[in-house]
Amino acid sequence: MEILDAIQANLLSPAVLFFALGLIAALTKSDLKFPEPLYLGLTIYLLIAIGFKGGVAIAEVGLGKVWLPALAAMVLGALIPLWTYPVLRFGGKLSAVDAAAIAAHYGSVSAVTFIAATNYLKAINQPFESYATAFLAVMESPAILVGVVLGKLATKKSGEASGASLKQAMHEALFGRSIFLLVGALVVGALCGEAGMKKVEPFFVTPFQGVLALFLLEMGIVAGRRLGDLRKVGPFLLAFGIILPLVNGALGVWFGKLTGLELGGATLLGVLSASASYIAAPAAIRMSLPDANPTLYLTSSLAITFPFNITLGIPLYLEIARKLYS
Amino acid sequence: MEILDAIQANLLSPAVLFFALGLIAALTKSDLKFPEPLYLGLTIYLLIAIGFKGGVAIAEVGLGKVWLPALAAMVLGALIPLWTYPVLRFGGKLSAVDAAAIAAHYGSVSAVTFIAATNYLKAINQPFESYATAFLAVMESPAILVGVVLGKLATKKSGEASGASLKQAMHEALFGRSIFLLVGALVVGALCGEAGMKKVEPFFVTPFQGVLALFLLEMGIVAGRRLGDLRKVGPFLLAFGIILPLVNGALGVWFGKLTGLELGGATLLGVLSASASYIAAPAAIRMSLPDANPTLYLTSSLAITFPFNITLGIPLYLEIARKLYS
Amino acid sequence: MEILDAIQANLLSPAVLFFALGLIAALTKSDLKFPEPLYLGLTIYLLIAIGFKGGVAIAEVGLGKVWLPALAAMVLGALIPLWTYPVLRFGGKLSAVDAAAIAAHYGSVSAVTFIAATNYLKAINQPFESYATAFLAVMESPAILVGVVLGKLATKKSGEASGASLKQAMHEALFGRSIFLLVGALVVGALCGEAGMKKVEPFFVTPFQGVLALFLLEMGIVAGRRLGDLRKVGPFLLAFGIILPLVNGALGVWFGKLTGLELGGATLLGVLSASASYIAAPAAIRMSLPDANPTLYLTSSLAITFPFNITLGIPLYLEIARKLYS
Amino acid sequence: MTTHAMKLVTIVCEAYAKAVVTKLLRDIGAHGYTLFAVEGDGSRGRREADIPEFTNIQVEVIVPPEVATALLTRLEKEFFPCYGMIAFESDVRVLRPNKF
Amino acid sequence: MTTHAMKLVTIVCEAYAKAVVTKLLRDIGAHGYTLFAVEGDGSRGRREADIPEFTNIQVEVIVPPEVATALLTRLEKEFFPCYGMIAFESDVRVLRPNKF
Amino acid sequence: MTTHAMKLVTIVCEAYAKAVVTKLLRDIGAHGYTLFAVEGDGSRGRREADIPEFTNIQVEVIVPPEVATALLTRLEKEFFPCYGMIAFESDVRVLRPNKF
Ligand SMILES: Nc1ncnc2c1ncn2[C@@H]1O[C@H](COP(=O)(O)O)[C@@H](O)[C@H]1O
Ligand SMILES: Nc1ncnc2c1ncn2[C@@H]1O[C@H](COP(=O)(O)O)[C@@H](O)[C@H]1O
Ligand SMILES: Nc1ncnc2c1ncn2[C@@H]1O[C@H](COP(=O)(O)O)[C@@H](O)[C@H]1O
Ligand code: NA
Ligand code: NA
Ligand code: NA
Repeated sequence: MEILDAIQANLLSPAVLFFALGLIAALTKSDLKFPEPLYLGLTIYLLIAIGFKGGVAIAEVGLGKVWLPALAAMVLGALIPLWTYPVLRFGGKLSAVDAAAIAAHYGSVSAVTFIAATNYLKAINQPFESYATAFLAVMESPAILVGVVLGKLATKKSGEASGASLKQAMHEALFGRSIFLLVGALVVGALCGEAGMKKVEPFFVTPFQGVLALFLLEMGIVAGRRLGDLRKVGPFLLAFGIILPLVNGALGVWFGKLTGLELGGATLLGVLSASASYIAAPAAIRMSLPDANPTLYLTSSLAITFPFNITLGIPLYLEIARKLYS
Repeated sequence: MEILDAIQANLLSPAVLFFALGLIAALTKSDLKFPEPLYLGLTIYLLIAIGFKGGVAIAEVGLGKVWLPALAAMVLGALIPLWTYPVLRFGGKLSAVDAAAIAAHYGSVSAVTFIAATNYLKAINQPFESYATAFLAVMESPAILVGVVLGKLATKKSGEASGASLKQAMHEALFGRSIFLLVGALVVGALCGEAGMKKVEPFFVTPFQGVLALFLLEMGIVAGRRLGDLRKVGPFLLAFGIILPLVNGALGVWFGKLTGLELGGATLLGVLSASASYIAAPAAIRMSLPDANPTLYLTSSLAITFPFNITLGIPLYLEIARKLYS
Repeated sequence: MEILDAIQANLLSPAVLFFALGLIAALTKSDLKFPEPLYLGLTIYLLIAIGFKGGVAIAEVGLGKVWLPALAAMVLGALIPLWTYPVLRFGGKLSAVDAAAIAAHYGSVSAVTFIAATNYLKAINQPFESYATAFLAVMESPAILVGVVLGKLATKKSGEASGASLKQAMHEALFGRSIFLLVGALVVGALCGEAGMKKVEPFFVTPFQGVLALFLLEMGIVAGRRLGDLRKVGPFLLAFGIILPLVNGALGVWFGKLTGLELGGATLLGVLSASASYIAAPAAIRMSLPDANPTLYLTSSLAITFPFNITLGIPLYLEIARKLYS
Repeated sequence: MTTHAMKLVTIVCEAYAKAVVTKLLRDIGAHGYTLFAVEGDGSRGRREADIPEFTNIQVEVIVPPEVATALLTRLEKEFFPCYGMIAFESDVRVLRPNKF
Repeated sequence: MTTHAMKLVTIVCEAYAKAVVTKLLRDIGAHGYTLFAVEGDGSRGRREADIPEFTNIQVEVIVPPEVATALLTRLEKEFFPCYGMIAFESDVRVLRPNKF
Repeated sequence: MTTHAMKLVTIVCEAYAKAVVTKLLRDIGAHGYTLFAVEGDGSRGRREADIPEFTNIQVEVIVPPEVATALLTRLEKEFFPCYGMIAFESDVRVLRPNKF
């Protein structure tokens, strides 16, 4: 009962409804789309806002409380591809390079999903550790590197056609726009502390939820354009894109509890584990494993897992956490 | 006396002054212009904000109170071209296709004029029905369709050169960016209600007036660039662009009263009737009636009627409403 | 002691830290950059916000209090190139046209430095005359014109290759985007007064500090890209880019005191004198003195003086003012 | 590597014509096109790039010579009278002729 | 449909040169031009497209052959020494020769 | 004024390929390039220009004929199989041959 109420509350939030509106825009072939600089501007804003807030939180509690769960997050991110790969390779009969590519996406994370989850927790007055943004920051890259290594081992081609080297992928994964902004804002926030927060709060905190709603409209459009590819990816990936997040989400919650997080923080670690990257991972994978089929990894992460998490997943991971913590 | 004070108050509001600044920028050939994505971003923001607020208002009062005046708005929009056309055709000696095109513009509406009017009412503490946004949403398309039919009947050409079919024009009018955003945000707002509003208020409501002022600066630039074409359209269209809005404005107020609106809502219906479209209508007309001369319809709606309404029209329509309601 | 604390407080403010983050982004060759329309949008916002606020302040105190220090600012701007030129020409052994170009930049002003200074004063609760924005507005152009005249006299070439005429440079300096926005918003603010301010405050004032922090991130990137050119400009310009601002800053503070400004306003006049233009001046100089080497004037104003002022300069000029006023 | 002769047809037109022009390209058998917003000046005055509806777009399409001729013929007859636009063709060499 | 030979002159230059280049086009008799912002790399280093003043623009202009020659001559003499820019001409075929 | 024959190679490709393509240009000896974001339609479906990572870019590079041939050869062999892209060359005339 309760869980249905929670899901309904989430579905009727402005953020999720605007996401749905974006899906509809794409499906009805409305000419609505955000111009690239607006999309980029919103991304920059959201990443800095969430990073800065996380940094301020770290300054408050001290690194001592953060390092263990952050390490757990990194390890979890690096491990997820290791069981995801065989599931795809042998369960889904995908080629080695496609399995490695998809595994990288599901080990990595979606910042927007994380942000939507913090929003949801706030809306239902569920407290959470603000410094959880640190987990987001450290969890983006490891899986990408593991996935690239898996894919390179599997293909062993040489020459330009085999794509950029592992080193280049590492640079992309570590210095790409999103991770740079997130980590940078985190450090800035940690250096500023509360005094700095007070100055920028009316811009980075107060209007945040509204900006997120606006942004999810565009994400709905982008995800909606990929819905047509659902036929191409087949029923296996469709099921995979929903079941794997549930498994990983539960695992993430459990890791969170093990490493001493509260209910809210564990939920967020669950959300991160469950989420799949659709910006950083594709960019690195496209460069490093150009033979992998983008339709497969983009459709599953962007058109299946992302909408699932935004709508149903987030309340479910919280419910799992509640069960585990009760 | 009172009306002069009201006009002065409007002229000295930031929104109108920034509009004037934009006109000056265009006239002095300053290189100031907003980049396209900024213009688009502001449009998206304004339409969503006004739509969302309207939707929340509908959720509060219920559809029962909205449907009758909304129907009246639609009917009014569809009818306006029917008397505007002969005025232009026989009074102004315009060609049939030009008369039809201009008629479509004046039956349709300008969202920015509407938004400026709500802003004005708020500034002078004149209460109004927030759900009036619904009238804006339903009033954009009917006149465009009527105008296209009038124009098609008048020209009866065939082949690609005759422009897109009525069906395409209908699609453009019903699924174009602005109407999609407006109706979409209205529905989202109606589904969210007050609970949703509380979340996004600091972004969509609090800074709204400032954003509008910024946007009107760009609209001043755009309108100002067209001022040079005033010579081309001649004195008839110049008079038409001011007198017709006054007539339609009064009619709109009266329709509002008939259908049970309060003073504020009736004023807004007057503003809508008086306003002329310069985004949605040109896009549809350019496609469907490519033989119509854009200089005529763009100059009259954008360089005559729009500035007139923003500066003098809005306080005048309120004054008319006051007379009618006293 | 105190001055070190002040500098530290400034260095740990979000604005300066985000600037440093931008420098790091450029140095680590991260692919982070703001899309042009976002940069433009932020510029427009900041200039309008600061101009509008200044205008409202003028409306309050009346022009009577403003004209004398504003005149002093203009005169100071026009004079600075006259002693900067020989320093560069004979001290630095630069060519005449390069010396004239750089002199123009240092006589003109950097709006962002000014804005950062107002922010700093606000953060440490140091009151200042809000109408100081007027000094910013009048101080941008005079030095550019003087510099162009110096350069033209020095080169005396003819034909297109000698660049645009003084008249064109004047037009550029007087009607360029930034000055138009600043003066325009100042006038709008003066006409609106407090009543207008109340309407747009939540957009133009409340989130201002956060927007500035965001903007300085991009400015850090832009300045950082020029750091590589430091080698090219040599040790003389490096020293010049730090010492000249200190001299001009002290002079500006003193002029401020002479013309009756309070401590805060005199500090701001010092900041303006110390700052070097990197947008308006390069645009005008590139057109009028195309033979001048952009690497020299852009690197010194953007990669030396701007970062110096943002980090150390502003607290120093305040300290100078404190000494002078005690 | 062998290259094959094709025609590049470039169209610069008011943004309002986007839908009809891209439809024409599909109808006439082009397999793809490339498109971006541009500023312009011409007989119908300056067109600034600040309002998407009032701007210009540049459309580039690579087609076999006979398709280029058909495209230009239809543009001249059906589009030039109504829309602010220019169109021109030039010779290019591509690698995979059957892609175009 | 008959097409006519014209020259397309393409100029890629720093944005600072926009005003002087478009003025030159008018002076030399071009009836229009098309223009857009671009990123670039060249002998003067990378030019990112994030600050309008520090970016590159690409200007395209269709002119009769003799105007193209005059244009390139003036560009070479008066502009190349001062501005970061490249310019090149290519052959195109247009439909309405007197438009250009 | 004397102009010299060069090749303009134009590449339209998915934005993901930006880093590898510009690296290729440097490796093959191009002295510069020009680049901008474009929308496109082709065999791999529409590519809207709203997310930088999902968009297309158009890269233009002027090189001597032999470099153009080398470039197209490598593009065909190493890039066409992996990336959504088209590439074509055309003849242009430049002023300063040793610049390219
Ligand atoms: N000679 C030309 N060279 C390059 N572009 C042109 C030329 N003439 C016109 N254009 C472009 O075509 C658009 C429409 O031209 P028009 O219909 O003459 O206004 C203009 O806005 C320019 O972008
Ligand atoms: N070989 C080339 N091919 C294409 N564009 C170039 C080339 N060389 C230079 N450019 C463009 O011209 C601009 C100015 O060149 P430069 O003066 O060499 O820095 C560069 O930023 C590029 O956009
Ligand atoms: N015939 C064509 N003419 C112009 N551009 C094309 C053409 N075909 C493809 N393109 C461009 O090349 C990109 C990649 O093509 P594709 O791999 O076929 O999807 C498309 O998104 C278009 O921008
Ligand atoms: Na994950
Ligand atoms: Na109307
Ligand atoms: Na100065």
